[in-house]
Amino acid sequence: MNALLAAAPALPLHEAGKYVAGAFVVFVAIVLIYVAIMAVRLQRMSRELNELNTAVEARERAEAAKQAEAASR
Amino acid sequence: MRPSMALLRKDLLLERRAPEAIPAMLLFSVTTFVLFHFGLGRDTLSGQLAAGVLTVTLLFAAILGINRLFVSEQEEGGFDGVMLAPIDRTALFLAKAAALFLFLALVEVVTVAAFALLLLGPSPWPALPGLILILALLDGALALVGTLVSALAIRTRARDLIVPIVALPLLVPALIAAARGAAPLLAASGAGSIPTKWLAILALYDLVFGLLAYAVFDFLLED
Amino acid sequence: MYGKGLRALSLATFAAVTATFALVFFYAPLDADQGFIQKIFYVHVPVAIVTLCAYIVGAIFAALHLKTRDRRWDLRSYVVIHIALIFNIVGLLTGAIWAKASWGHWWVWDEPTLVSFLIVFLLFATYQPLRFSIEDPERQARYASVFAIMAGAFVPLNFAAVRAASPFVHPRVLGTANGGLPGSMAFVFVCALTAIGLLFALLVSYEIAAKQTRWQLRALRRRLLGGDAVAPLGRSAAPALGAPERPSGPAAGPARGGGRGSHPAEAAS
Amino acid sequence: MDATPAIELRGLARRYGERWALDDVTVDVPAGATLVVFGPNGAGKSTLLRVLATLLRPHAGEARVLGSPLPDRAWDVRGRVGLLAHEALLYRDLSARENLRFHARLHRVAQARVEELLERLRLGGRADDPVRTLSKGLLQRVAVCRAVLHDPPLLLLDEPRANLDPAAAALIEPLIGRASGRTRVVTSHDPAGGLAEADYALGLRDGRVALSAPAERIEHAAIEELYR
Repeated sequence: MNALLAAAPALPLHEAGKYVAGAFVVFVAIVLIYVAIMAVRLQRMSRELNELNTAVEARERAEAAKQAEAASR
Repeated sequence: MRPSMALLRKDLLLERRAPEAIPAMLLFSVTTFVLFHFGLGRDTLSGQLAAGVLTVTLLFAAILGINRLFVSEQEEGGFDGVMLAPIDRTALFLAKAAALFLFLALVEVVTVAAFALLLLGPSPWPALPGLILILALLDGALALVGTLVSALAIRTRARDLIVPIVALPLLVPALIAAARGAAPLLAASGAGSIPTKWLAILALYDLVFGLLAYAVFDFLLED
Repeated sequence: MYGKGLRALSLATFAAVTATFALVFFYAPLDADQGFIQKIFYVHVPVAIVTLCAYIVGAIFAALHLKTRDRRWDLRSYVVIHIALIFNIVGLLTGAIWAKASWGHWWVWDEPTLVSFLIVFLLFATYQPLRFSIEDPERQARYASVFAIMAGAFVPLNFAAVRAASPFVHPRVLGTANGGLPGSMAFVFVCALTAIGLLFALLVSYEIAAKQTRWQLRALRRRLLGGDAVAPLGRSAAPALGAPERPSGPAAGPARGGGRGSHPAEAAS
Repeated sequence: MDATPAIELRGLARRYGERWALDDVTVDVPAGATLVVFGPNGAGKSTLLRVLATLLRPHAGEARVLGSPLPDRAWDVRGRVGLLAHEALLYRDLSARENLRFHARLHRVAQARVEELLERLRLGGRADDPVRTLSKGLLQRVAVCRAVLHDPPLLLLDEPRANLDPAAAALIEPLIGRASGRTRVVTSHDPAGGLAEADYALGLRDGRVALSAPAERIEHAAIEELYR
């Protein structure tokens, strides 16, 4: 194995930097993609929550109106 | 043990009454040898190449058998008939694994002969005892893992897709050991001996996956 | 709430990852043989180690699921394997880059770790299709657990077989240079391993929290708007969490296990 | 009749995915009695039989069959129930005799019992043909043999007479009818015929109990109502 390494001597820094950067970019990029997917999911959930909120509010308003009507009689 | 024997006898009887798996595996293997002849552009093979062609062909042929293993149980009302009987569910595992092992062994008698006739360069006779040992261990791996994968796939929607994609990677270690172990046996310079490490890996594989599959098989049947 | 500890874990992960990056580039010494290239080692190897450990952890969770019949273990097993697959891809890509930088080829077959890493990936990549092809959520969970246990045992066995098949064993950086890893390198490596382990745990926690929130939302929707407002479960590879509420309510009979253990509200504790 | 009921169900429930196929089913069946289960297709009749046969685990509630709680002691129940399902549960490429011999081995029953049953159901002539060549009526007769092979104290019958002509129905009557003296759970779509053989009747709709009473207190109309 050392023989093989000797045959492929340490690359000069500017050459090596490309690969090292590549490896770290792959790592960071995948984490960021995951964050983006999370963001999309969060958006969907908050949209759904909004929908439920409106439904509850509508129901409460209807309830209040009904009570007001009953009280006025 | 007795229920396993009854189940095994039933499977053998079924294969005799309506032969499905064995003829298909046989035809598939011999056809694959012909394909390898043209694909590789070689008239005779020896050493690692011969061992690889033989074991990979057997592996693919085994996939056919694994696919069919539980079909007879599934066709008429699922496993219910067997499940209603007061027997251990693992008896079914043992019986199916034994049936698959026997099918594979039977197929290999013909397939190895065909291989020796069609493709193998060196004489097969000196290699035979070692080859039998390696193939028996490989069949053990194929039978144990194959039975579990077959039961896993039988009640999924895409049975015929699930079996190969799950079984093939799962069997890679067994194939590595069998192909590398058989290589010196088929060497052009005359049959060498099998490095013990390959036998050890095959035996370890059989043992570990045999015990594991035996332990988890129950969970595939309860509903 | 199940989000408890998530913030602390997030901060710890952020700190650890940042510190590790700083250490890798400004503190760790240049490797005697490989030079700057060796920096890849600080991301590739920890990712690989964490991935393999995660597969085994996934198998343990799957065994717990079968043992306790508690569907939350199936969820954990699923998420751990899911994130491990993503890490596996990172490991394969960084490994390929390292191979290219060191030996000039994107793939080398005489690197047993990398090869067995590929085989393990191929096996675990079938986990999702398997789940997807089973519609009944209970059976899906059980079958997936059986698969995960087999696959977990496969990881070390496969590694042994591939390693035995390699013509020579490639020395990990831990073994090169001056006959052992210099102390400063070992320190940075341990930091990197911790950071990536924390990152893995964080992603798993996020994913589980997200899944549970979605199911709670679904249950809430069912309660507020009735069963018709909830879209029927489509086919999915992801575990179905909450058992639906029974039309008759849970009062009927002393409920044994049914639906209880897997209720998302209880998954919080 | 025995004092302990052969079947005790308390709030039994079973779901498939998100759908509750059985929900809150409570019923007792004394030993030796016949329970007839009515209900439209998909009401949960077959699911109920499969739970009682230990083929499906209950998801909630309690179930005791022949004194053993399910699913914990399903083992004790297995081998003491006979299930006659929609499918014959026979291997198509084996003959009736081979199928029955196989099941006799699994149940540790003497092979003579197989011959006796083949004789009683007048299957002798076709006993060695593959069962895939048999007509539906003949197949059902073989399936009856399979269900009663081990002389189970509890019979679970899913529309047992669906494919039978009157002669064949009469032939199987001593084995699976009231005269057999076994506890029976029978599903039926036929209000008149079903009520005639029932001690108790259970009506299911969407997995829930819609009707549950001794047979003599039930009118046809109530059963026909189930199917509306």
